[in-house]
Amino acid sequence: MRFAWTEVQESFAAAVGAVCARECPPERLRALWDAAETAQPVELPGWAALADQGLLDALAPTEHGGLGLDAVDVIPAAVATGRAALPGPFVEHAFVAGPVLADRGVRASAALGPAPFAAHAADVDVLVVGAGDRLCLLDRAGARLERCRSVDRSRRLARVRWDPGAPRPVGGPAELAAAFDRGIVGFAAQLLGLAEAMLERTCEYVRERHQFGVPVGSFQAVKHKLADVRVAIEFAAPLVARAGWAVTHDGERAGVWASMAKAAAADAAELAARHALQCHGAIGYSWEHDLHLWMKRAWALSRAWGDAAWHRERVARVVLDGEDGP
Amino acid sequence: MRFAWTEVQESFAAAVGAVCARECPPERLRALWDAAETAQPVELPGWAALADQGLLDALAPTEHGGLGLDAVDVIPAAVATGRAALPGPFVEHAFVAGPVLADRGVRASAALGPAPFAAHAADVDVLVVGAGDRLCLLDRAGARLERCRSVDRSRRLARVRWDPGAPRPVGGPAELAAAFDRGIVGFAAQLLGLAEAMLERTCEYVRERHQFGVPVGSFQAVKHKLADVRVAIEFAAPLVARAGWAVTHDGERAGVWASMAKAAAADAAELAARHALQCHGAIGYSWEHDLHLWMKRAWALSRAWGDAAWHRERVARVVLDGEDGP
Amino acid sequence: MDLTWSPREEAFRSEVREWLARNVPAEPLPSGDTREGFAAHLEWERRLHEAHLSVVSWPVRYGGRDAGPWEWLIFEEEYHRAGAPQRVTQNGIFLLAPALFEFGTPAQQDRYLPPMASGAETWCQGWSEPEAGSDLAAIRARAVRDEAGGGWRLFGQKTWTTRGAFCTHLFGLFRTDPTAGRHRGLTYFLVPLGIDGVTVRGFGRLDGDEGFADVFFDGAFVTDDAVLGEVGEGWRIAMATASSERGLTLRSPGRFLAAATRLVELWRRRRGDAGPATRDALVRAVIAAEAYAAQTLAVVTRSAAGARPGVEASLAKVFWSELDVVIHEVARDLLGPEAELDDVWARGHQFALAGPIYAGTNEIQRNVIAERLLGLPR
Amino acid sequence: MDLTWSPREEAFRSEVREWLARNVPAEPLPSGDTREGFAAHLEWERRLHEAHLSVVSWPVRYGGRDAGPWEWLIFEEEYHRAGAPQRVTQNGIFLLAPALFEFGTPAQQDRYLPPMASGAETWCQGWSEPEAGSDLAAIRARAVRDEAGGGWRLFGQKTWTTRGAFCTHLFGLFRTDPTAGRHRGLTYFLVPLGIDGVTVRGFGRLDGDEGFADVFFDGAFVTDDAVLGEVGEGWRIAMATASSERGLTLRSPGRFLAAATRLVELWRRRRGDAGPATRDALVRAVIAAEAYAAQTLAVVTRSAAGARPGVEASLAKVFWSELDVVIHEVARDLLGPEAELDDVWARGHQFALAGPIYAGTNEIQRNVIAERLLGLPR
Repeated sequence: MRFAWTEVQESFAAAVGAVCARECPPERLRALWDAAETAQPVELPGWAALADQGLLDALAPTEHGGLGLDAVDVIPAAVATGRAALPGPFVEHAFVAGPVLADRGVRASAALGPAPFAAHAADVDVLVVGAGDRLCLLDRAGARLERCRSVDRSRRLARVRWDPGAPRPVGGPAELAAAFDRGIVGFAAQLLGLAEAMLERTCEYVRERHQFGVPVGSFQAVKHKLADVRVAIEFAAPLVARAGWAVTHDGERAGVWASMAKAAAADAAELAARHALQCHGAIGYSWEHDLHLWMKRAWALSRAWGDAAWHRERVARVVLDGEDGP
Repeated sequence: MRFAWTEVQESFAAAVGAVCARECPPERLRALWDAAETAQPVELPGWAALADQGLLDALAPTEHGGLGLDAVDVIPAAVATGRAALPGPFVEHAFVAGPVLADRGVRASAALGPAPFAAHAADVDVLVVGAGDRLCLLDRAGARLERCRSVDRSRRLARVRWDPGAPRPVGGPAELAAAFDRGIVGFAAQLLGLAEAMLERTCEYVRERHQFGVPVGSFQAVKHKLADVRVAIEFAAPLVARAGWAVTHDGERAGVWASMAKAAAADAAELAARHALQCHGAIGYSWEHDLHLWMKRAWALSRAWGDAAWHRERVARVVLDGEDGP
Repeated sequence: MDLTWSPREEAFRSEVREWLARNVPAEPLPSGDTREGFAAHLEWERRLHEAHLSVVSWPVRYGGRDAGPWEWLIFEEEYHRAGAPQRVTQNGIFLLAPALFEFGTPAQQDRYLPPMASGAETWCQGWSEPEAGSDLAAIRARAVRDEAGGGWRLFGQKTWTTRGAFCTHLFGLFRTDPTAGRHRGLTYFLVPLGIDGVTVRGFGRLDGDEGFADVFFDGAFVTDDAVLGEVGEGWRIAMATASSERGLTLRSPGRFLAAATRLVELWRRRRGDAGPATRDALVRAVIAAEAYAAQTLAVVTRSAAGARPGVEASLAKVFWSELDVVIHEVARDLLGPEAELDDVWARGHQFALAGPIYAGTNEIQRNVIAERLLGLPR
Repeated sequence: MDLTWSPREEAFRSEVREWLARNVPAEPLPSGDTREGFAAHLEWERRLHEAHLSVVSWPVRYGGRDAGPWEWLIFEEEYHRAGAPQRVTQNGIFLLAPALFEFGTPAQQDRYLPPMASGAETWCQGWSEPEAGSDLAAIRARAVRDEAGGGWRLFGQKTWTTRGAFCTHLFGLFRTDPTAGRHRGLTYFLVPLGIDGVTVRGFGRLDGDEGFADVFFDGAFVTDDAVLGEVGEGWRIAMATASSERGLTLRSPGRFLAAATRLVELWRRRRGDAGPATRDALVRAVIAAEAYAAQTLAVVTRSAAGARPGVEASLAKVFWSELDVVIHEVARDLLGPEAELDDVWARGHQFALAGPIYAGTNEIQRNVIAERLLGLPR
C-alpha cells in the first residue's frame, strides 16, 4: 500500500508545468479568445512543445508510438495543465483518444457523456463519440459541427452531430464507459489544478492588497474563505488520484470513483472561483485582470461531461439504488 | 397596504412576554424535564396566568368565550412564547383547537400533518387529529398514547393512535387543512422567537467572554456567523406575518404561505442554534447552561409537523408542478 | 396589517402593466454596458419618460408623478414582471437624485433633475479609487480651491465607474481638506465629464462588455455650484446615498420575483436534466424571493410613515445579493452541461457575482450588521 | 501508487474481523459517558487487551503488536465497521501515549503504559480552564515548587474534562513560571486523581450524560517524576499531542465510512419520507467519507515514511468534524418528523456538534490553515 506520486510522475508534471508556463502565458490565451468566432482551425499554444515532451501521447500504447503510461502516471501532469489553464483538447486527446487511436499523427477531441459538445472540434482531425452503446471515431469531415460559445471562449466549443454511418466503431459499451471515465478523471485533474492556481493567486493578492491600513489577507473573513478552499482541494485531490488508480486497475467500480473525483474536483474549483473573485473584489471582476482566465475555465470544465450533481446521481444509482456498474 | 403590527398586537405580545418571563424561568422548565418520564398529567408553568390574560383562548370566537382574534393578532404573542421557550401545547391549543373547540374549559393538544406525535398528549383533555380527510376531536380517554422522548424532554411527546369511531368529526378537508396551516404558522412564530432569543443570548455572551485578551465577539468569524443569523431572522419574520394574513384572509394559497413560513422559520432557528452553540463553545455544550433549553426546542419544533424540506416540497407541488391548493 | 391595494393603486398598476405590454421591446436590447446598447437603452428611457414613467416617485415638475412608495413598488414589480430593459440611468435616478432632493439647492435641483429624468444627461458614480475599494474613506482624489476662478480644480483617479465611458456626468467624493481625518474633509461634487482636464478610459467587466471606466482628473475646473451640500460634508451625504444603494431603491423585489418566475419556467423546460437536489434548491430560491418581497413591504410601510433607510439596509444588501447568486447557481444546475454556454443565464451569473462585491462588500455589510445592529465590539 | 494490501495485512484484517465478529456485544453498551456505562466499557477494553487488540501499534512489551500505521488503519476500519464500542480509554491511548513515547523517561513509560493499555488506569485531559478555552495559552492553573517535599503543589481548576469523573488520572498543563510569557513557563504533569487536594465534580454534557468534569486542585502534591519532559516545555509537548488529536489518530476514517454506511442503510429504510434534496446530500456525505479515507491513505503513506503529523492536521480536523455534522444533518432529514425523537441519531447529532468546538475550534483551525499553510498575515 502506497498512496503517493512517484518521483518520475512528479518530475514529468514539473516539466509539463514548465512548458505550459513558457508556451502559454495569459497573452496567448487571450489571443485565442479573439479567434473564438472563426471557423478556421487555430494554432494551440504549447501543443507542439507538449507533443515533443510526449505528453499528448502519454497514454497511447508504445506499439502505437505512445509512452504507454497509465492514468495514474499522467494525473500530476494533467493537474499542471490545469494550473496553467492550458487551452486545447488535451484531456480529450491524451486521456480519451490516446489509448484507442492507432494513428499518432492526428489530433483528437471528444464528445462523450451527457453533453453534446466537443471543445476545439474544428481544430482536430478526429472526434471520439458515443453512437448508441458503441465507442466510435468520427472524422471531422464526417461531422456536422455547430459552433457554440462557451463561457470560456478559448474552448472553441461546437455541438457535434453526424450522419448515420459516419462514426467508425472502435469499441463496445465497456470501452465507451472506460473512455468516458478516463476523460472525467482528466478533467477532474485539470479542475484541481485550476483550483490550486486560483488559490495561490488569491493568496498572493490578499497578502499585497491593503485596505484600512492592513493587508486584506489579515481579515478573518478572507482567511476563512481561503482556508475553506484549501480544505476542499486537500480532500478532492486524493479522490482524483484514487480514481486514476480505479480507471487503470479496478474495472468494476471505476465509474463510481471517476464520478466521485469529477464531482469533488468540480466543487473545489467552483468554490475556489467564488472565493477568489470575492477576495479580489472589483479588481478581479475586470476583463484586464487574468483571474477570469482560470475562473471561466473552471466554470466550463465543472459543467462539461456532466456537472457535479450529474456525477453524484451516477454514484447514487450504484451506492443507493444498488444498480450494477458503472 | 400596511405591513406592520398594530400597537395593540405589540402590547399584547409584550404582556405575554412579561408573564412568560415571570412564570417560566429556566428552573421551571428544567423541573418539567425531570418529570419527562411520568405518565401523570403535569402542571404547565405559566398556563394559568396566560389563560387569565386570554392568550390561550385568543383565537376562539367570542361566542364561545374566546377573544375572537385572528392569527395575525396573535403572532407577535406567539413569538414571545417562543422567546421564553414556554413549554406546553400553546400552539396546538390556541391556534389549532381554539377556533374549533366550543368548550373553553378544556385543554387541547393536536397531532396533524406528517408526524403521528402530539406534545403533552397526557396533559390535556382533548386532541385535535385528522382521521382520513376529516378534522376530528379525540378525547384523551379514547386515545391510545405511546410515550416517546423528544430531544426536548419538556414536550412530553406521545405517539397518538385511536380506535375506530373514537374521533368526533368537526370539519372536512378544508377545515383540516386550515387547522394544520394555523398550527404551522404558530410554530413558525415560536421558532422565530427561539431564534431571536438564541441570537440575543449569544450576542450578550460574546460581548462578555474574553479570549486572547479581547471579547470573542470582536472576531470577524463570530461577527459574520451572528450577522447571518440576524439576516435569516429578518427575512423569515415577514414570511411568518404574511402567512398569518394568508391563513386569515386568503383561503386559496394559505397553505403555500404557511409552509413557506414554517420552512423559513425552521431554517432560521436551526441556523441560530448552530451558530449559538459554536459561538458559546464548550460553555454552551453543558447541561447546566441554559442555551440548550432553546436549542432543543428549536430542533424539536423545526421537525414537528413537517420539517423544512417537507414544507418546501409542499410548496413545490403547487409552484412547480401546478397542483391545486393547498 | 392590511395587505390589500386601494382602487387607486390597482388602477395605477393596470396603467403601468398595459403601457409596458404595449411598449416593452419584443427582442431584448443589446447590453446597456456597450456603447451601442447604451444608446438603445437611452432611447427606451426617453419613451418611458414621455409616458411619465421614468421617475414615478419624483415631483411632477421634474417629470415624475408624485407617486408614494407603494406606487413606486407597484411600478417596479410591473417593470420587472414585464421583462423591461435594464435602467442604464439608475445610478443617477436611484443614487444621486435622493441626495439632490435632500442636500441640493433649489437651483441644483432645477438644473440637474429634469435632464436626469429624461436621460438627456446620464450620471455615473465616482466613489471607488484604485486604493479605495472596501476602504472608501481612503479616497485620495482631491479638489483644490481655485479662489481666482471661484471654484475648484480636481485631481486624481476614480475607477470601476459603471458605464463611465458612456455617461455625461459623474458624481463623486473628492478630498478638499487633506489635513482632516479619513472621513472628514471629503466633499461631494457634480462633474460634467466633457470638460477639460477629464479623461475617461472604458474597460471591460468580467463578461467583456465595456461596463467599467477609469476617470482621470488633471486639474479639471468646476465652479462652486458643483458642490452638493456643504464643503467637507461629502461623507455624510454619500452614506445617506449608500443606504439607498444597499437597500430598497436599487434592488426592488420585483427583480427577484421576476427572476424566480423565469427560474420556474426554466425548471419546467429542463426538469428532466436536473438532479434531484435542484428541485429543493429552486423552491428555496422562490421562498427567498417571496421573503425579500414581504420584507420590502415592511420597509416601505416604515418609509411611508417617514422613516429613513438606515443600517438595516445592510441586511437587505446581503440578502438580495446572495439570493441573486443562488438564483443563478440554480439556473446553472438546471441547465446541466449547457450551463457552459455563454447565454443569458451565464451573463446573469457573472452579473450576480458582482452583487456581493459592489455597494460595500458583503464582508463589510456583515461587520456593519454585527457592530451596529447586534452591538458586537469593533 | 499501489493500492493493494499485502498478504500479511490481509491476514491481520481477517483476524481482527473475525475476533470482532465473535466478541462485539450484540446490544450496544450503555453510554460510556455515564458511570455504569464507563464500567461496562472498561470491561470491553479488558477483553480487547487480552486479545492484544487494545493498542496494536504499541510495542509488544507494553501490550501492543508493534503494528505499523497500515495495520493500525486496518484495525480502525474493521473496528468501526463492526460497530464496536466507543473507546473510553482514547484520551490516554491516542493523546497522552504519543507524548509519553516521545518525551517520557523509560521509567515513566514502564510505569504508565501497561495499565493504560489494559484499562487499569484511565486518563482524562486537563487542558481547558474556565478562562482558557480557544485561548489555551491563557492557562492559570499553577504548580508551585515544593523543595522540601521534592516535588510540586498544584492549584487551580480544569474544566470540560471529558469523563473526568470516572478516570483515575489526569494529564495537563500547569504554569510553573508565572513570570514567563503566555506559551512559556507551562509544564506537562501526570496527576493521579485520587490524591489529597484534588476534587472532581462531574457535570452533564448537552445530552445530559455526566461526560464532563471540573477538576479542582488545592495544593495537591506530586513528585518530580510526575513531570513529562522538561519543566517549562509543556506547551511544545502539548502541541505535538494536539496534532494527533486534530488529525489521524483520534478520528480514523473507518468511523466516517461506517457512519456513511449506516446512513445509506437509513436511506434504504426511509427514502419514502425523504425530500428530493436528501438523496444528493447523502451522496455528498458518502463521497466526503471516501475522500477522508483516501486522504488518510496519503497521510499514512507519509507517516510510514517517517513524517510527523504537522499543521496539515488542521485540514483534517475541519473536514472530519464538519463531515460528522453533515452526516447527522442528513440523517435528521431522512428521519423527517421522527428526527425529533431522542434516539441514537439525535445523540449522534449532539455528539457531532462538539466536533467543531473541541480540540481547537474550527475557527482557530481555519486561522492556522490560513496563516501557516497559506502564508496569510496574522
